[in-house]
Amino acid sequence: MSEYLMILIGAVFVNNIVLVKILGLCPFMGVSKKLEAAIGMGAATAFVLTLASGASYLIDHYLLVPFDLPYLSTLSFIVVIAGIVQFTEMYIKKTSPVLYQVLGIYLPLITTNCAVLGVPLLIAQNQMEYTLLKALWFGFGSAAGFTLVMVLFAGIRERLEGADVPAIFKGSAIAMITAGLMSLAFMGFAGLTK
Amino acid sequence: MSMLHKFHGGVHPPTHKEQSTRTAIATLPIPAKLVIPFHQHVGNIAKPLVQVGDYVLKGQLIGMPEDGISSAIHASTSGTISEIGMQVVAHASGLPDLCATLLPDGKDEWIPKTGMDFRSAAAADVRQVLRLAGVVGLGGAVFPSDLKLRAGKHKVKTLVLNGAECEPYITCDDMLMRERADEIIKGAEIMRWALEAEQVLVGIEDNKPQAIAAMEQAALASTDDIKVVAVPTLYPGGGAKQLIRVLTGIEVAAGVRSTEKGVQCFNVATAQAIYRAVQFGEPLVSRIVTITGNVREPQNLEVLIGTTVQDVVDYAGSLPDTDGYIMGGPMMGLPLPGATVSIVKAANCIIASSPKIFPAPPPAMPCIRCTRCAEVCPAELQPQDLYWFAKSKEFGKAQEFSLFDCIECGACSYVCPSHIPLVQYYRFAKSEIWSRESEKNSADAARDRFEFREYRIEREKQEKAEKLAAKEKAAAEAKLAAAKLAEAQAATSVTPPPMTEAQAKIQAAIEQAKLQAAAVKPKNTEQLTPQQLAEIAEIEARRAHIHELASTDTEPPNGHDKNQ
Amino acid sequence: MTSQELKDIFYNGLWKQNTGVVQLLGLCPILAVSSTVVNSVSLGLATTLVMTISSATISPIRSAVPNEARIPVFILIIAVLVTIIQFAMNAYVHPLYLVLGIFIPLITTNCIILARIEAFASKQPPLQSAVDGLAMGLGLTAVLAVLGGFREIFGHGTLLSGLDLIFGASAKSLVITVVPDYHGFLLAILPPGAFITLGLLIAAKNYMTLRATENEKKRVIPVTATA
Amino acid sequence: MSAFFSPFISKPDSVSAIMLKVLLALLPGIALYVWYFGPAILVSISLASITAVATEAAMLKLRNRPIAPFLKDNSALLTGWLLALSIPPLAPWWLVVVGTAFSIAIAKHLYGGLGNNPFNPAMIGYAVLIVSFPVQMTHWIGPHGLGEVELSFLQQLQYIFSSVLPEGIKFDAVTMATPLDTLKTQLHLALPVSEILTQPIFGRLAGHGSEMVAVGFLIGGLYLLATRIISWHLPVAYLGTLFAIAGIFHLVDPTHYVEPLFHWFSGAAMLGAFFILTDPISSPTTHKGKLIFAAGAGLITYLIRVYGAFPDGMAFATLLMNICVPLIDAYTQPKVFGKKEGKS
Amino acid sequence: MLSALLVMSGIAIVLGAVLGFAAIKFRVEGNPLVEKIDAILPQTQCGQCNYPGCKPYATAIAAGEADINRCPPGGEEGIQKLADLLGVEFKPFGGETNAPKPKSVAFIDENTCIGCTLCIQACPVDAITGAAKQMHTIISQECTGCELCLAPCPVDCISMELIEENISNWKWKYPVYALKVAK
Amino acid sequence: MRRTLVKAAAHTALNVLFFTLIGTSLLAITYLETKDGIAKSEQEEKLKLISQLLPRSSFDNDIVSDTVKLPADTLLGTRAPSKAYRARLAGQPVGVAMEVIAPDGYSGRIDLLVAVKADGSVAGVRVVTHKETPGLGDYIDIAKNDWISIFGGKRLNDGKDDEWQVKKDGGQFDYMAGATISPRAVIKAVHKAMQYYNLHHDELYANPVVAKLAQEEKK
Ligand SMILES: Cc1cc2nc3c(=O)[nH]c(=O)nc-3n(C[C@@H](O)[C@@H](O)[C@H](O)COP(=O)(O)O)c2cc1C
Ligand SMILES: Cc1cc2nc3c(=O)[nH]c(=O)nc-3n(C[C@H](O)[C@H](O)[C@H](O)COP(=O)(O)O)c2cc1C
Ligand SMILES: Cc1cc2nc3c(=O)[nH]c(=O)nc-3n(C[C@H](O)[C@H](O)[C@H](O)COP(=O)(O)O)c2cc1C
Ligand SMILES: Cc1cc2nc3c(=O)[nH]c(=O)nc-3n(C[C@H](O)[C@H](O)[C@H](O)CO)c2cc1C
Ligand code: SF4
Ligand code: SF4
Ligand code: SF4
Ligand code: SF4
Ligand code: FES
Repeated sequence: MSEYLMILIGAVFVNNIVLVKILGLCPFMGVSKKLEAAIGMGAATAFVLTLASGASYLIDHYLLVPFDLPYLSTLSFIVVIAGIVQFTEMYIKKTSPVLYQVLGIYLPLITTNCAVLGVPLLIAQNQMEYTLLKALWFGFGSAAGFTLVMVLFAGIRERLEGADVPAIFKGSAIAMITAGLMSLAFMGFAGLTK
Repeated sequence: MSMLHKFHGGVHPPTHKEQSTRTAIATLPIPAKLVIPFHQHVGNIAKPLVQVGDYVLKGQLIGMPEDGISSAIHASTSGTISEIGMQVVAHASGLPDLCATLLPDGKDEWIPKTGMDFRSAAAADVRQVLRLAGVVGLGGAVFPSDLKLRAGKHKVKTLVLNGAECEPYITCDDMLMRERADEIIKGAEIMRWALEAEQVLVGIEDNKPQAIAAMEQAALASTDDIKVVAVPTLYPGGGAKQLIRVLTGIEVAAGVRSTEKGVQCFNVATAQAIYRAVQFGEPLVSRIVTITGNVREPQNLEVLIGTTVQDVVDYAGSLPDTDGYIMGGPMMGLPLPGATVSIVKAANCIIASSPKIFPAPPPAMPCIRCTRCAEVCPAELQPQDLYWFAKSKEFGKAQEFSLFDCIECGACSYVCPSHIPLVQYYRFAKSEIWSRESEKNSADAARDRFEFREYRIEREKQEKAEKLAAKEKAAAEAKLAAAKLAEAQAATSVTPPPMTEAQAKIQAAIEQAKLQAAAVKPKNTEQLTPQQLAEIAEIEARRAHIHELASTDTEPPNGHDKNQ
Repeated sequence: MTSQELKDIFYNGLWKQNTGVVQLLGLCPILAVSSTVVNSVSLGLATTLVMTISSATISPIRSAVPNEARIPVFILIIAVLVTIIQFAMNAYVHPLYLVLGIFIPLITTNCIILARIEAFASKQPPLQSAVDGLAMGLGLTAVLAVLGGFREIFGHGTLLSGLDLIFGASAKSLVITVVPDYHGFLLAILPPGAFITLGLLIAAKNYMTLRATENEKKRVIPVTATA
Repeated sequence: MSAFFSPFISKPDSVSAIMLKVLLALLPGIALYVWYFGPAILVSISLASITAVATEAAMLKLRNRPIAPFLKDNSALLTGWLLALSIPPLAPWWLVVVGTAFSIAIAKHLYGGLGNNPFNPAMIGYAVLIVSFPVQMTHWIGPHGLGEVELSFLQQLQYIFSSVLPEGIKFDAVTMATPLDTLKTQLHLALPVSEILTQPIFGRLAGHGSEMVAVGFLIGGLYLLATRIISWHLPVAYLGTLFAIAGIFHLVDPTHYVEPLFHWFSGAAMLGAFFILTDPISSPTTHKGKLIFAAGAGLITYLIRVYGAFPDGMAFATLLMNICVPLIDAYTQPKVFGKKEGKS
Repeated sequence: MLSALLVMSGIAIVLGAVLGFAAIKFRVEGNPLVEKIDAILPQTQCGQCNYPGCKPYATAIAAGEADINRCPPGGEEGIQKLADLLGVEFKPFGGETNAPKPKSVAFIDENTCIGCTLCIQACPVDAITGAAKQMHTIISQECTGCELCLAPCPVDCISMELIEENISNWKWKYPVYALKVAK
Repeated sequence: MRRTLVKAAAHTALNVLFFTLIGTSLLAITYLETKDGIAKSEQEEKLKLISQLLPRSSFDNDIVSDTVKLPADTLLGTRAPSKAYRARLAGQPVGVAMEVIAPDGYSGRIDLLVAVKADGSVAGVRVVTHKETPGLGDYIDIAKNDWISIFGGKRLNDGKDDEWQVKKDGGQFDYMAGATISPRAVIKAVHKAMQYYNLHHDELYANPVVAKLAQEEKK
């Protein structure tokens, strides 16, 4: 039980995928101007990331390892991820136009979100330590960490709309610096899971 | 009496009321000139009934209430109308509005007045009398009182009389209550009767003991259930919603009418005006105005509507270092564009300002989010957030944070350590939002009309094509008999001769028209002649007809029927 | 392809539409591996290679791929290229391979690659696409190099450290110590430093653009006045 | 007319007066600091003040803003003082300068200066320093009578400005770990709390000397509460949460977890509760939001102190909660007049 | 090598099949974006965007064929709103697009008007009344200020008039808030 | 409907398949081409590390292949099996390099390579990976400081265990002020590894592995 808690705390806070591991930054910077959009993107990514962790764990465990093909990991993972994303997009578009309105434009971007490939690769690197459940849990934790910082970041950026930021820093420059200071704050979590 | 309730926040600015309560209410002599605006109430401007040169009697109707929310305007004394035109009025914009200038003849001769016994009349008749008497709220909102006296769907249980007068400097209600308490109480009886309310509560801030005593005395004489209640002195305790909250515990949200919660609120001066209008048939031609601040003798004056501020100030004795005039109190008042503007029904107080009384505020600093403003906001808003959004023109956000619940009381600006003109930002944001709203509405209307037009053109084309087809069919039938002739017929039907005829006429008219164009100045198309109006109506009717057709036979374009 | 076209593409990639400071794509490697110049440039060049080849490859086959399979197929091609480069680096510059670690396979999901393919290569002929990929990649490498330079100087007081990872131990002598006896401002090398430095870099680019447009205006006004 | 719009009157108060009162409120703590640890801290405070004001002026100039009114608002001074109080007094001069300049230039002015910064500038400065220069940031002077060697004020000055110690004295001998640090290190060595606390560095409640400094900040904090410059929500929620969590852990296992009062009076808890979390600009504005903010900070402080990598968690807790402020504010908006549920 | 091919083929076939299946099964028509864009456009219907009206321009934007900075009546604010909606960068007016003009309405000099009806046909929003051979007048509340009626008039009797500030359309101004050093 | 569905699915599938096959083939070919190179690089990397501890001249076997699996053991700090590399000169044991973990570093575990000479003295210690604070605890890394070389030649003296401590705690080892936790962890781990060496001396050198087998092991 406490092991799962540690995995979660580790993935969400201590080794936050965005602020500490520096993965998935493009959507983090790109889709955080509006809170609503950030929540949508976060949710969509969380969904795909969790699913991708599970799927690539299965591929790794039941195909690549038995057939001695670890060198195919990147290739097979990314293809599966792209497939999941594409499928999710089409499915949501059809079944829930409302949700699609919210997530629609972000879904294709998820394929090129480093975090979505990075987490399965990290899981594959630590193959020995993970069971399917733990892999899913780690994937979910990373996704939750992604969503969390994305939403918090969007909150700050919305507030910054009204701030008297110097002209040359308006927009992405100050956003980048804010992300840096957030990352600095997240260093405070260092050591919480040993 | 049940316990008093509290409202959130509030401030205690120094009151400065003692200055102007030292003498009894005096009457300002009839001035040499009155400038009477036709728009002194909320709602539609009154329609002028007089023309330049007309002689009018005191109390004569000179502005007729329009339909809907509107009120009447009267001559404040007898004399001659010397001008009707645009003049600068007491408005924040400093822009001119339609006014009648009246040169008094000094006789101050009333039109024949007929009072009525309201108890034997119908409530609707009493309201009509008030409407034509031009009685509007004198507490600041200048809303037509007859409309506020309509009982409506909800039963009004409590009538609240607002004698709080919470703004610093202002004492006109205080003095009125001291001197004419019985008239106020009688007015309250009329209002209670019209609204069929059960009880009347008069709320007076406890810094006016004399007024409370006088009102209690007068209330004793009434057969109605009228209670005078001393409420704590706390700005803005006189705001209708705050007073209702204090007296009854009921909170009336923004955008909700208090009658829906069974309460109606009137200013005490309004009550007195209602009494005089009903009992004596006297329209609202004067009011009590506090003149205070940087004047020699601060006091209260009974002033004819239309008197210029200069006349009032001169009477009280103007002082040299005066640098401006405020209409209303220092918290919510309006800086006047000059002393030439006239006293209107809303003018409860004129403060002559000087740098000593109202020193220039230090330059505004950024908001430090200290939340003092939130602590004093009677509407329980977060003024610092509203400011943040208004400042950066994020109007949607401002609205989300309940911008329109702000009553512009100014308490937040008063306490702000950064001296930010907060209320000003809210006013700015509100008026931007309103104008956007109306732009959006006209854009929507334009879209409807555009789409409808497309539809109409499409339809006309179709009809033409059908006709053409019919003709061609006929032609084809005739072809057997005379083929060549039929062809010619078909050809002419493609280009209808009237068009070519019209074009020819146009050519002919051009020369003459161009000559005219050079000579004539354009005039305002807004003021349409009856003939043009009829024409528009006719066109509209035609459109309506096509609309009907449209909605029956084909799928109508989006929302076009909103147009009608 | 005209030389003007060529110039435009390069101007676009290196400056106007620079992925790192304007488009804000491909940020993960930019921020994660830019702690030294050597790391930066190596990953930048690897990415450039992938971009150039993938743009050139995808441009001609674009029409053969059904829409719903577009992204999976494109990304597959990219992944193959990346993995090939990964093998090559692993075999020939192993120490560098170890340092760049997971960021080599992650070139696959480097947003800028797919973005350029979608935005440019899928609409242009192979040659132009390849050049565009090259230009964009070089733009990325440039940002990486500058960022790496600043972070290395601030963080360690050196430049070009880690050169030995590529050229063997003898290259250690090439390392430049910019500030001797430096305390090391660690923040610059840590993730927060990466974000903040890139933020400052973006601001610098904004400043230069602003200056350029202001100068432009100054230059234009007299012209119109005489005309 | 003196003002263009109503209201035409305002309460006589100003930002600079508020900030000045906060500076005054720091004085009891600083006085006790000097009493127990010597005057070196005054050097850092002066250094930080000068740097803060100079950076503020330079940034205002660069941003093309009026300099005088903003320099007079005292906020930069306050940032400088608070940062100086979080840095070991014997830290080299450049540490104070770098930290303060970073606070003011990056954490404050890049966001638009006073009133616009989402993060607490002083704590950003502290965080930057502790991750960049952990060695210098963890060597504190001990209170009088505890250290192996005590430097004279002149020697301290010399050390601060030139990093030169008198012949034969090692840096180790003049500094020591703070109480929190000592506790953590020794718990790591599996010593029981009761034994650790018998060492001379600990006093009645927490660290010898430093506990009294905390009392000084508490007194200043009470003054701020009394003058209504800060509201009770933040300190009460912060100290309350810290006390509650520490209490629970202590009750469950007193050999590994010190009692809650130790947490109150060590490290930056008191300073933070009354002076740092309360920074109006980077904390929430709603009452409920303040409670959530401070409770979260209390929890994080405790976790970092007990499980984390840093001896004290105050600064990071503040920054981490700063990140949440816009959302906390947005989701704790009080119901406005007339729109409360349950009331008609 | 063979195992690699087999494994990847397996993955590819499953994936391809699922996607192909989904593409047909979940196909949707129409583009709700156009409506959203159209709601932002000012509906002046002036054609300055080089499209015959606002809706066609909206359709073009949705299809990615037109830039967002081509509608002068919408002003910079309109561009900003479009940028927000579409998640793209703000783009100032420039190039061949006219800068926005202050709001005005058309005005027919009724003494000159010869009743040719040409302006009626030009007005996209039916804001002109009048029958053939009679003088025409403009319903100013309905006029969007598109200027399309100016060109067709053979006697040049239509002119544009600025909408002047009066008490009913007056707005509170942004408070003067001097943060910048006065130059 | 069914028909078109199946057809569409098949079409897409074939398309994807086509590109996959090409891609995978390319990849597989490259893999086969570079496989040996990669293996060689990896081996060299290992060898470089080990030879810092056991001079290359002191052994003549293929040390990277001559390994023995160490089961998880508290003395090694390991929870999963690790490896030991054995150096022999003319078939005679020269020394062994063990993969050891110090679990209680300041910020987590520190992976070490501890080399012991056949005579029971420390040949050398290297930190392979660690997460200690940069600038503070990272002096245990040879890249930052040569503190780690203080272990050279140290032996396990029976009965004098408390010498295996930092000076501050009464031991013989130097440390840097302000960061004692990291060296404590390293010293403790090396100390335990030495104990392990003494206990398992014979097993460590048993069964010399021929190069081929080592290849097997690698998987
Ligand atoms: C952000 C911040 C961090 C601090 N960190 C520590 C710390 O790590 N340990 C500690 O005991 N005191 C810390 N302090 C508190 C000291 O600044 C000071 O209040 C305390 O009295 C110093 O006493 P000492 O010399 O015994 O450490 C910190 C203060 C602040 C504001
Ligand atoms: C902040 C504020 C303060 C007010 N103060 C008073 C007041 O002191 N006395 C008063 O009669 N009306 C005051 N009003 C106006 C009342 O809200 C309300 O409009 C009035 O009492 C209604 O009566 P009337 O229609 O007779 O004017 C105030 C309004 C606001 C928004
Ligand atoms: C941010 C931070 C990071 C630290 N990192 C380490 C570290 O990596 N290794 C270490 O031994 N001590 C580290 N310490 C220091 C320990 O907290 C502790 O003070 C020190 O090990 C005790 O050493 P001393 O007994 O020489 O005072 C760190 C301290 C801080 C504040
Ligand atoms: C009660 C109070 C607490 C403050 N605390 C801090 C603080 O912790 N850190 C800081 O940099 N400034 C603090 N300030 C000063 C000021 O708010 C700060 O410089 C702004 O964040 C700069 O925009 C404080 C001010 C007040 C009134
Ligand atoms: S009182 Fe002024 S400074 Fe304080 S929060 Fe309100 S607006 Fe900001
Ligand atoms: S002016 Fe508006 S925001 Fe300010 S205190 Fe009054 S109601 Fe609240
Ligand atoms: S330019 Fe004219 S027609 Fe085009 S969108 Fe704007 S208002 Fe509509
Ligand atoms: S009247 Fe003229 S300017 Fe006005 S909407 Fe019609 S065509 Fe356009
Ligand atoms: S490079 Fe774009 S998300 Fe990582």
